[in-house]
Amino acid sequence: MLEIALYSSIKVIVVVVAILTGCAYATYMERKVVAIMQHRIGPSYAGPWGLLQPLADAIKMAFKEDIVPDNVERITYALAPILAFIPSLLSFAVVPFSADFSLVGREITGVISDLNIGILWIFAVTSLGVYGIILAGWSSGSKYSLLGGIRSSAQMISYEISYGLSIVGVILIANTLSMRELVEQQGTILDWYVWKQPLGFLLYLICAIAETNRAPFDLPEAESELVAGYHTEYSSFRFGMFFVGEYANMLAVSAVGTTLFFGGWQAPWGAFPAQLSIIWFLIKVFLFMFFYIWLRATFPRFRYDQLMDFGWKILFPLAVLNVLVTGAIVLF
Amino acid sequence: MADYLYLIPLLPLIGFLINGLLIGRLPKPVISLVGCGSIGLSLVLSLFAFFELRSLPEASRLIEQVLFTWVPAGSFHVNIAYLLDPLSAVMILVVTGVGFLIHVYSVGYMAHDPGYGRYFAYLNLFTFSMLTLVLADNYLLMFVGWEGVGLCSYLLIGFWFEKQSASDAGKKAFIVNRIGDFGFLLGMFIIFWQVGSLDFTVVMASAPTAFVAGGGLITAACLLMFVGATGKSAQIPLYVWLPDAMEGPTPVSALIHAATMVTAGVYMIARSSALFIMAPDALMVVAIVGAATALFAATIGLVQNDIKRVLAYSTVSQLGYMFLACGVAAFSAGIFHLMTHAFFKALLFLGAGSVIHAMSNEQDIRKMGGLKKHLPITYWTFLLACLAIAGIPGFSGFFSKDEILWKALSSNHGHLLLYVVGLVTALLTAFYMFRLLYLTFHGNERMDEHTKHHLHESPKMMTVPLMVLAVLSVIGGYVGMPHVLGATNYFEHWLAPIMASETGHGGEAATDLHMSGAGNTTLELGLMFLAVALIVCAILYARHLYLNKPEIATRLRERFSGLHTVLYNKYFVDEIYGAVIVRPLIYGSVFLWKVVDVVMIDGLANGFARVGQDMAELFKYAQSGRVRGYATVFVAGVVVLVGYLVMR
Amino acid sequence: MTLDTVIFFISAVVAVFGATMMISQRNPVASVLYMILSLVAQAVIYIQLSALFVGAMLVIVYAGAIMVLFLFVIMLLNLRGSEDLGAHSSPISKVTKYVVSILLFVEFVFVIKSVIIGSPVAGLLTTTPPVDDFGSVKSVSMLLFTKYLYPFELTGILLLIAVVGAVVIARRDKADDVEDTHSSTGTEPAKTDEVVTK
Amino acid sequence: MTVPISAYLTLAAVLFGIGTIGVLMSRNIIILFMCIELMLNSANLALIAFSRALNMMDGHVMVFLVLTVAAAEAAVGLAMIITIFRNRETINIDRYSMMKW
Repeated sequence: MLEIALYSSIKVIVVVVAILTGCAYATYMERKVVAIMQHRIGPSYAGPWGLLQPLADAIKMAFKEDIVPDNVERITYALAPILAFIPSLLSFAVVPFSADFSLVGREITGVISDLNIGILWIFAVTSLGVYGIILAGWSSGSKYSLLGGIRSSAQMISYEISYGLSIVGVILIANTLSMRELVEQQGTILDWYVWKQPLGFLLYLICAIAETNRAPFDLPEAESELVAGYHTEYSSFRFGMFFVGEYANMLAVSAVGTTLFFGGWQAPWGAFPAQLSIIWFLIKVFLFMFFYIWLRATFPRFRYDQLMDFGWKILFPLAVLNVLVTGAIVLF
Repeated sequence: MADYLYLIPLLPLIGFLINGLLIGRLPKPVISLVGCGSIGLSLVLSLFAFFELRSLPEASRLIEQVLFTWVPAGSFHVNIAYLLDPLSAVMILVVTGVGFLIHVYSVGYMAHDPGYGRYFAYLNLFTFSMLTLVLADNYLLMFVGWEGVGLCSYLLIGFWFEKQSASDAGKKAFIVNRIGDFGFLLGMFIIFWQVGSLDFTVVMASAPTAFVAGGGLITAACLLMFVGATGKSAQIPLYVWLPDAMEGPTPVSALIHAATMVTAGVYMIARSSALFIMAPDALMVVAIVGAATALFAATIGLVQNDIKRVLAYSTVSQLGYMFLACGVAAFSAGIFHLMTHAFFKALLFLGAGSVIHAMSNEQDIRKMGGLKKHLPITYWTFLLACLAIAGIPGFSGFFSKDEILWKALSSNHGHLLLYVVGLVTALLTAFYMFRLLYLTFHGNERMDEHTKHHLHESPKMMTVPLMVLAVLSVIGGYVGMPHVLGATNYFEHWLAPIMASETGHGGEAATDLHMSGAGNTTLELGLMFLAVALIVCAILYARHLYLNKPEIATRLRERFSGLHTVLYNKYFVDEIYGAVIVRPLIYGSVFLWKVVDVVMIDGLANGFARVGQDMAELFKYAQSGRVRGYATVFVAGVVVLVGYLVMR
Repeated sequence: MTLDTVIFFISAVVAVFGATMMISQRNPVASVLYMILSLVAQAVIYIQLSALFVGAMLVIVYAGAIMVLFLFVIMLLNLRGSEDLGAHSSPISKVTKYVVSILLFVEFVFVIKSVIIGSPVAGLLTTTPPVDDFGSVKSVSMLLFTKYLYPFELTGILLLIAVVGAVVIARRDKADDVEDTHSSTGTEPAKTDEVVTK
Repeated sequence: MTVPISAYLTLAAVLFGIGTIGVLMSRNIIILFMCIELMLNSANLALIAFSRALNMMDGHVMVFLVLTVAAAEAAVGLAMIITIFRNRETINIDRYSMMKW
């Protein structure tokens, strides 16, 4: 009992540290990739090729003065960044990173907790993620923030439905809610569910971007309209938590997308040493992240009514259609 | 066999539905076609039915067609069923035949009336009701038709409802008829109570066993039904509506108040002859009332100046004749007179209508005169009708009237007094009819220049029916020539199977005389000649008074001014009714209204409402509109409920 | 104290704490947050009772959707708990309300004490292990689509009606809009005056 | 399992009581609404507990249906609140007394 708790704790710590590092370097990656796409150089002073830039940012944020405006709801204001950050970490609890492998004589499972309702867990947790943004926007006592918060809540409610429906197709085919089983079912590149659920994948991708408030769906923080949206009034470490939370969210949806549609840690051809299978997971997540950044560098932002129309009038019917067709195929 | 029977009443109903539902949307030719066509088809079918019935052996001349069960309530079982027997065959022929002619006449007469479609709709509905009445095979269905004609007469009398007098007359007709209907209903109840059925065949067959002949019950039933008949057929004391009913369009008067509807009472009594024959007292009442009405109305008719009013009282008088016939158990004579009267009275009314039409709606005969040369067709047909109604030999009225007079004297129920009254009435009839004729068509032209200028013979549409009716008026009587003249009384023979006679056996009515032998024949012939001679004298006297020496008439009027006033004002009957019945009724109603209704009933109702209002005022504070207050009460309720379940 | 007891105790306390705080807050946003806290605690209890699927649904539907909707409305109406709701209730009605509520609670406890404890049900929870597949998506769904198909379809219809109803209720009529703009343009000067005088 | 069912039921009763008090005492219609949701949830908790005790899944289905109804109720209720707020500029339920006489 104690042993299990111990190993689980170690695993959790390792995963959390890895995610935090990943987030940090995701920011670096974003800056670099966008810079290159825009024919700039990007961060290059701190360390070789600017590799220490994230560390420098972290130090800067940690030591800046924490400004709390007068008319904020203090408790909520303080709570919001944490609420924005934690759910994304929690969703990693059921994401399988690698195949089960043995290390120094111990069997190690490649997932923190293999819930048999893993996907539901992810949804439950990510649905809570919206509170961070909403509360931040609300408690700041600033109209820009409030607008960002309202936008965020409406956007979340609108896209959450399509988001949920988009993966129902996969679940119908896979006949399981366990993330681990899902990965195991996608042995080779031919088994990846992206081929069986192309529409589902497309919907998932779009909704995931919307759920994480990334461009072109970044209306809650639209700089040109709302200054910085829900985190206008945040600074210093609290702002940092939003910042990290956003990237953690990106990583989470990328990891989930990888697991659902691209076979997770499975190598494209199948057979691969279990200890190294995590590499494939990382590669796939990296590609997802790259795609995210690429989109940001490419697309302009939606207008708000376009966003709502798109979500309700295109994505939602398509998602329902996808579920219906898939269900019919599975049934007959 | 004759399964088209139901079509005879149905066709006018269809016509009514078409004209009635599409009021104001059909062009006039279509309305005329539908209105006349439906009756015309009915007439054709009636003729078919008549001949089919005639082809049957005498004993089985009865066609019954049950359409469906109308009232199946326990032992009370009423069908919608039509019955064709010799009596109803005669009636449908009269109704559809005369009705058709009047419809055609109306096309011309009403041509410029704005209510053309409504008029024909009512007319068709009326014909439907009348046909239902005469074809019904039970009292209840007959009553439906009975009420139907009452309704239609109300609608048609008040056709020009924008005229106060017309709508008043309509109401009067309706209300007076109601009184009679009430009697009819009660009579019907007694019959059902005793016999257990309302079917004519059943009632007639079982009447001798169900009732004690001459007993109080049958007398009561017959008298009550006779009350109904007096209402519908305008006998004393319920005749008052008929003269007023002349407010309707003239063809309506002809159709309803001369030819068909008013005969319903006679028909009903003839139909119930088996019952009446068992109630001699009731028969006597019928005869007396009939004779009295005949004389009474004739006297009023002597002095009236309105052309239609004269005819109206003449109708009342002639109806009295028919009842007289029924009252002396000469039912077929009554029906015979009904038929001939339908012909010549319709002709008279239509002729009057033609005159009124020509005179630009002038009805006062004092302002007419000399119309003979302007309206030749109308004049000649009118003259034929007058001869017929006066009872000049060779014309239809002679045969029927003579038969009634003879029966009044010779029948078991007859009496010398009845005969004398009948004879006097006949004289009076001849007198006032020719007074009317002379004043209208002969002598000086007393109308104003404007009217004179517009005088014109009526269009073909109107004169053709007149001529047809004139022919019928002349020859209609030959179907019922008396034996004494050496002919066969086809009519009596035809009706004999269903007319009850004294002995209770059909077919012997013709020889049902308590006097027999050659002396009897001599007497009959003698009386006939006496009547004719007197009638001719009356006519000549009328000619003398109103054509040759009008001043004598004026002098007579002045000498007997008191009598004249009484007669001219119709014996003040309307006023007496007003004082004796209507006024107390109004006072009583006002009492009920002001005291019982307003103070007591309304007070009670308002009191309840007041109590409710006060209570509401008290409890409205519970309806605070505060959701939390409601919720508290709700939760308290839950507490009590759970508490009850726990403590139980 | 077993682990179960500890988990239950903590969750129960958190749930009751959240609920209590929820009703005692003036600021509706804080209320919503405490409500979510209470809900999450309840979800933990669900999962402790092997109701995994329903527990997840509780979080997704309530915390993820309904409460977001509440927050959305609060933000849309911009309610900061600053509106003076006043103290209109009389002390009597206040006391009545407390008494009624507490009576209800007492009755419930009484029912639990007198009916549940001592009945065969009381021991079942602690003695019988959950059957296989208890609370899984599959087993719940099997019931949902077989035995409870008609209620399920009915709730579907209910949802549809609710959606339509909500749209109809909350929609502003176009005619109203026109009227609004008219009236607002009409009254705007007065409003600014008011502001100025304030 | 060592926790008896009565504990779960008591917890449900407590939550229900709190919800009742909230409904009766709260003047803020939004909080009032949430209290109703809380009461629904306490019933759900009891259902789940009985389900587990009796090893029958029917309670779970009931909870599922209750969730649906709650969602519908919230949607319509909030729409009404928005509409009323537009007209009355208040969320004080005591001022929503236009249904009275």
